[in-house]
Amino acid sequence: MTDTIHRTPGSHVAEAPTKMTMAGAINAGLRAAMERDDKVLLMGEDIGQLGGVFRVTEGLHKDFGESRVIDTPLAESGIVGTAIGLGLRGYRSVVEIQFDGFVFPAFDQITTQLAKMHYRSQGRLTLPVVIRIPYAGHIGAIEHHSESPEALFAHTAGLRLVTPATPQDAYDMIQQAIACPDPVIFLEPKARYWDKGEVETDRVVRQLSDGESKTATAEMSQARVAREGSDVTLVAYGPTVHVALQVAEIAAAQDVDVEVVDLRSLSPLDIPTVVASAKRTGRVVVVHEAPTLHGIGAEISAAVTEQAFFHLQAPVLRVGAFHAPYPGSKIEHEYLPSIDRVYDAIERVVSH
Amino acid sequence: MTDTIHRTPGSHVAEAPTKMTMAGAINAGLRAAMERDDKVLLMGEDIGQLGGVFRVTEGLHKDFGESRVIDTPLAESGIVGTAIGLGLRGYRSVVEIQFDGFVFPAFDQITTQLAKMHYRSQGRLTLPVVIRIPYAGHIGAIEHHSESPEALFAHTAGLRLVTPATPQDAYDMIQQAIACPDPVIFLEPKARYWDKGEVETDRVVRQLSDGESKTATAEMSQARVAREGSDVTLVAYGPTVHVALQVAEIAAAQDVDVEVVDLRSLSPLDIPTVVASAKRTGRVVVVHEAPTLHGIGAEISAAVTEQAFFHLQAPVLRVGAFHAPYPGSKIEHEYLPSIDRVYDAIERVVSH
Amino acid sequence: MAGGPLDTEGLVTLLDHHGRRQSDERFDDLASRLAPSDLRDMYRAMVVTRAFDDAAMALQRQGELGLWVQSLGQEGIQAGSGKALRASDYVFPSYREHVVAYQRGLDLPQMLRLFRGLEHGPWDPSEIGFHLYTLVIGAHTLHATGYAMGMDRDGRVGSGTEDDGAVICYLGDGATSQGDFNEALTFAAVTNAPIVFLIQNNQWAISEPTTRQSRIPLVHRADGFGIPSMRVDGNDPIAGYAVTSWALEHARSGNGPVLIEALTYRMGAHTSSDDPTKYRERAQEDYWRERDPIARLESYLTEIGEFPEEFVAEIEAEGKEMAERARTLVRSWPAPPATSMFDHVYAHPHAAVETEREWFERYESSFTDTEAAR
Amino acid sequence: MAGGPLDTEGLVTLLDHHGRRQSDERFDDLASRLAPSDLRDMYRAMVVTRAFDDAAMALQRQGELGLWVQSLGQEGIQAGSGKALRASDYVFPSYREHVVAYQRGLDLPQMLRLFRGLEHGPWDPSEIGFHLYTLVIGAHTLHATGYAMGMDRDGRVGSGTEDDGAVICYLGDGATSQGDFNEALTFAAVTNAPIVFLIQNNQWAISEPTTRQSRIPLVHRADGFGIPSMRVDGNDPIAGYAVTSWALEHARSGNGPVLIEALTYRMGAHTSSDDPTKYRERAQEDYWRERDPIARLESYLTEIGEFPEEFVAEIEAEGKEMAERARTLVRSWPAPPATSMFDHVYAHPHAAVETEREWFERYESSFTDTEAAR
Ligand SMILES: Cc1ncc(C[n+]2csc(CCOP(=O)(O)OP(=O)(O)O)c2C)c(N)n1
Ligand SMILES: Cc1ncc(C[n+]2csc(CCOP(=O)(O)OP(=O)(O)O)c2C)c(N)n1
Ligand SMILES: [Mg+2]
Ligand SMILES: [Mg+2]
Repeated sequence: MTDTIHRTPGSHVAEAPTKMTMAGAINAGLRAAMERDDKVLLMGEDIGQLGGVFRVTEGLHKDFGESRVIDTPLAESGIVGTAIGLGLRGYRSVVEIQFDGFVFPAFDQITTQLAKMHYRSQGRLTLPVVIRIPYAGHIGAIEHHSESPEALFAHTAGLRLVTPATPQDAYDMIQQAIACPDPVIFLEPKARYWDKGEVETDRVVRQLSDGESKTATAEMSQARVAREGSDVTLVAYGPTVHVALQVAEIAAAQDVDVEVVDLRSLSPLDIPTVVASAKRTGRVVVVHEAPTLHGIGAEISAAVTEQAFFHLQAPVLRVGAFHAPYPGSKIEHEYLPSIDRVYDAIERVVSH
Repeated sequence: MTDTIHRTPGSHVAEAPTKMTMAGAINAGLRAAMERDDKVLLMGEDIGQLGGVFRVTEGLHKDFGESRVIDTPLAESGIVGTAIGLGLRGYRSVVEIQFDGFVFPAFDQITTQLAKMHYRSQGRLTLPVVIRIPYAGHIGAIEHHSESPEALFAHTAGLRLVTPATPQDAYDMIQQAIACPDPVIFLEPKARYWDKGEVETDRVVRQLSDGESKTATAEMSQARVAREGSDVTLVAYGPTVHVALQVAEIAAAQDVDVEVVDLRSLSPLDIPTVVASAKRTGRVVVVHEAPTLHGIGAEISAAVTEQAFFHLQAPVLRVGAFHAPYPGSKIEHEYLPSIDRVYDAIERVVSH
Repeated sequence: MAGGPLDTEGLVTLLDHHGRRQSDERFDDLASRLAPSDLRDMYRAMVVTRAFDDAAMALQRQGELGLWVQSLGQEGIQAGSGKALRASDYVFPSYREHVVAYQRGLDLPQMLRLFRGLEHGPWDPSEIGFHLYTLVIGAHTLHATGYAMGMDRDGRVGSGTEDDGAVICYLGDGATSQGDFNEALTFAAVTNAPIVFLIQNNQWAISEPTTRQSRIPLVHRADGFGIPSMRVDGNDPIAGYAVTSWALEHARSGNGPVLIEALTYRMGAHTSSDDPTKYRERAQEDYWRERDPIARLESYLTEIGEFPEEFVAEIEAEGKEMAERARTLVRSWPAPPATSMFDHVYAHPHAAVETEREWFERYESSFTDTEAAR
Repeated sequence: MAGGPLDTEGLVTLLDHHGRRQSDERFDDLASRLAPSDLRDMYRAMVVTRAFDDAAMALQRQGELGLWVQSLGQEGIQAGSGKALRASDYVFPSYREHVVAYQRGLDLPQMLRLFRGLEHGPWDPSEIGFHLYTLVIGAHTLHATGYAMGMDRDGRVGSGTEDDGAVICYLGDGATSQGDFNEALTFAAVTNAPIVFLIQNNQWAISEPTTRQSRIPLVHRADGFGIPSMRVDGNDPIAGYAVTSWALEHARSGNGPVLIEALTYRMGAHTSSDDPTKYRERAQEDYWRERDPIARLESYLTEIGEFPEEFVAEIEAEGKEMAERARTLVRSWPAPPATSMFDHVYAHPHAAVETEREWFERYESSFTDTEAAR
């Protein structure tokens, strides 16, 4: 029935930081989680022998077998729905949605079922399901392959929503998400899959082997100041952290000192960190790839304004995609927030 | 093949305003639209002989026959998906989703297909599909029957989103929505279905018989100042307009003069009307039944703050439901924005 | 309609509608497992549940419940299939399977907490092997399938012992149109999951007759997925027991999914909000009232001399007690505290919920303070 | 796997894989409607499209296209079914039906505008009766069904004239698992819509073999919905023509939906991004390369003496010209202006779009102004 491979938990843990791509870090994180807990299953389309269309699950099928790395039928509602059922039976499914644009057939299962089960059962049932979604643009793809649907999940109570911007966070957060008893939407900025960075693997493995999942959840829910600065707070997450850091460099050359906050978690939002920064700088710009209108930036703007009104020198400005469907990839760089557009907002907020 | 009943357009038009319930006004609007254009079809579950679970389509099956008032299979994705196909063939389907909580199985068809078809075809194809959804709470219903999903649709480019608060608007706007070449999500505040009001039927019938659908769309997209006031702008829509007007009366007794703006349209938002009011009053409160977090109020707050920053005496405050699934109906009045909670926000914004 | 979804072709019937025992070679053996006490168990479940059902309906009419959904008329297949279940099996109901809930050990009046709007899930599913009701039509069929995949994975099938189990998933005729149900059939088929899908075709999905969902009997849906199936007279508890036993045995033995269509009739309204006179004929209702599953089993029990007066008195008393307790309990339940709305949104703390809860508590206490200050 | 989804049971074959004509009473008459010129038309469509397909693949490799999706290996069923269509029919393709696109009159190189990322819909569907490609698997099956319901409503079936039409909807084996497709079958069945669903079972959904989607041949899916069906050798253009003609005729006459499963093989990768060596055996590819539909029809045409040199030269030239034009055109297309992203979001003006467009135009011109000022 089961062909679980038992290894000593942590057998893959390296002592010193190693260089990994973000895709590699997620892969390593999945592996560590599967070794730690044989209730962890991977489910999705083409995640088995192929290793997923982005190769994020590469090698896991070989090492853990087809009963733990499951190539499912081509039906997203079915994947999430059966993951819920497996969750009720004590399994922890990590679902891969092949591309952002294909999560919508599963929207009902996620919104009306997955998000609410813990609540409606008075806490008797928990659904530790993780839904991994490669998201956002800049890979030159055709339609439906570059969506940023985060706001649609952030509005729904019962879901957690996180998105790493570095290999280190990817490695840590995928494990923390899997250990979390709540359903987590795990958004992976696909254009950054191949970025390399140092990854220290010890700490989170120790945390989770020690069963500190509550601490892990709290940690996963915190924003990170990716660059300190005193003139403007630039709030970003996932794919735009990279852009924000570049803009900060350009601004520095113009003597504008930009603090970059990487939200990491979109549900919950770490508002205290953003507000603290806003109170220091008095100026806030939010940047995301999703359309500006009703995007995460609207909530950040509203919350920061409520809590730091008299500290603000200028209104919170937002830079995002426009209120239009994703255009042909030949013009996606104009549709998405470019370095120029973010810098323009920095200039506007400073000169306000 | 067709059992269309041909009547003189406008045969149902009364000269003087008549009293109608909101449900009755929508019914009359549907009837007028069906008489005007025999491409208009109604589709949904139980809308035929039963007249819909809220009886909004009562009598239409009898008068227009089962080929124009179609009881569909129990499958929301199928209903919207086939309405799209009928739209491509030149029909104008008005879909009824039985309750707000059951729109999610159709979410993929709405978000990835209906919203994008005009764009992806370079404007060659239009999809004049109207999706009617009885929404929001206060009817003491069980789970999934009291949702307020508007923010999920407002974020999606390609959709229009409107919601009447009075029988007059219900009558006018349902017809304007049907005449509009774009897909329209038509949200009906179900707790207000039985509220009566005067309805003047002549004007919009004339407008649409004259083929002024562009004017009609523009008109449908405008907010309405439901009550003038000078101290605070209270922004509401659909089910909360009623609450807002009551709060305004209470505030008046305390010498606080509240202007109530009924948005009517959520996509597009009539930001100029809200900003103009905000500039006059300097204080804004937004109230909706959907959870506050990432709700429509966040966008209103962000946009108003951007455009009227130096006019604001206080941050824009938001009053909505909490970040929790809809609770048991015995406590829904605590979950939803009550008169007390809205009044509390008015007090806070005034004393800021 | 010949060949249509309500055609009676292939229906397994072991008790005809006069309560006379019919023979069916394929199922006689299974049916014979039912001792008289088992038959009375089924009868008791039907009668007590109906008494409860009547009481709940009355409570709704008195404004004590927001809504009530009757099982009226469908007790036959529910009692039969419920009787076929073991403790090791797991049930995914839709929202009408009150008889099965009773058989699984749910204290039925507790269920009214849901319909009174106090909470969404008034029982512990794992305690009684009976999942919460699901109101989004079809959604639970996938949960049931996933759960069955998990049972398989846990080695809970094919051992030949009492520990073997299977999932039974109830759904309506209308639900068969949902994409989710069809995806469930695909997942169940390719994973060979130990699950029995039981369609209660009560001929109506609110106001829509089954002909709006299908043009052939729903039992055939299984053929397209390579899933074995059977069609049973849904007002015959004995046939319901036998066919479900066969199906569960198939699933528990590791042979994979089975689909059952039970042809029955919704004798009442869809729910307390519905008015069937708008869309169906009195004559049809009368026809089916004559085929009441309770009456049918009663005739049979009488005929075989297993319907003693004490038994009748006993279950009548139980029904009365249940109804009475329902009335008393419902009126005794206080509304939950408003702050309970913040409980169990997440299992681990979540800043948005914590912040709003704190705000709300301060806000609430400001009233108390104000009142106290007066 | 005997009885599994790739079993060859019931396949209609009229040309065996050596190109020899087989007889099948049910379809011989229909096949005989194909004059030699029709056979050559099908051959031309396959060969020219393959030349285009090769050129597009090369362009993708050179970085000129973001992605390319080959029809390689599936030309047989595409050419056969496409040949069976009338002008009055309407096609809902998935995203691989390039041969049918060619037959409907699309100038294939235009299609590359989509794959180069210039736009999403480079042709006018109503002009050629060929809807846009749909990338969300299964979604278009409902659009096709709705469109067919509309044709029926317009009185476009059952008149017995050339004006009668039907919809044909193509989908893959993987797509059969989606809820949407199964809902489409329900809607088509209960509305008796004039539609032919044609499953191209190319044995793979990216890396997943058909056994991950079904345990029996996909043709049986129709049985569960009361829809007539047929299974055809997908590498046999003549059988593809005959079976599709039968199905379309059925639908056009007002007899309702039909489902066809064509068993074929995806000879190439899933798309230019895919690497099939990760998940399938070379031997399987070789086996199917021997069954290439183009070679098959070529043998037959040669055998019946209908494969003259001029014809070969002519289509070779057409293929070359098409490929050449594709290369030239692709490189000649400028990126669309950035402001085009605001066009056609809505048919009527929408304030959010107008405001953002104006902002963007001001923002863009601020750069020009800055540059001009230098
Ligand atoms: C997704 C969804 N759509 C619509 C509804 C509204 N609704 C509730 S019950 C029902 C009819 C169900 O019919 P059937 O499946 O035959 O079950 P029955 O009620 O007859 O037992 C409908 C349309 C719903 N609950 N969920
Ligand atoms: C809803 C959805 N999920 C996933 C995908 C990603 N995807 C694209 S093609 C494909 C496989 C399709 O297989 P099949 O239906 O057999 O068609 P084929 O490509 O073989 O012609 C997948 C999974 C998608 N496009 N849409
Ligand atoms: Mg029913
Ligand atoms: Mg395929």
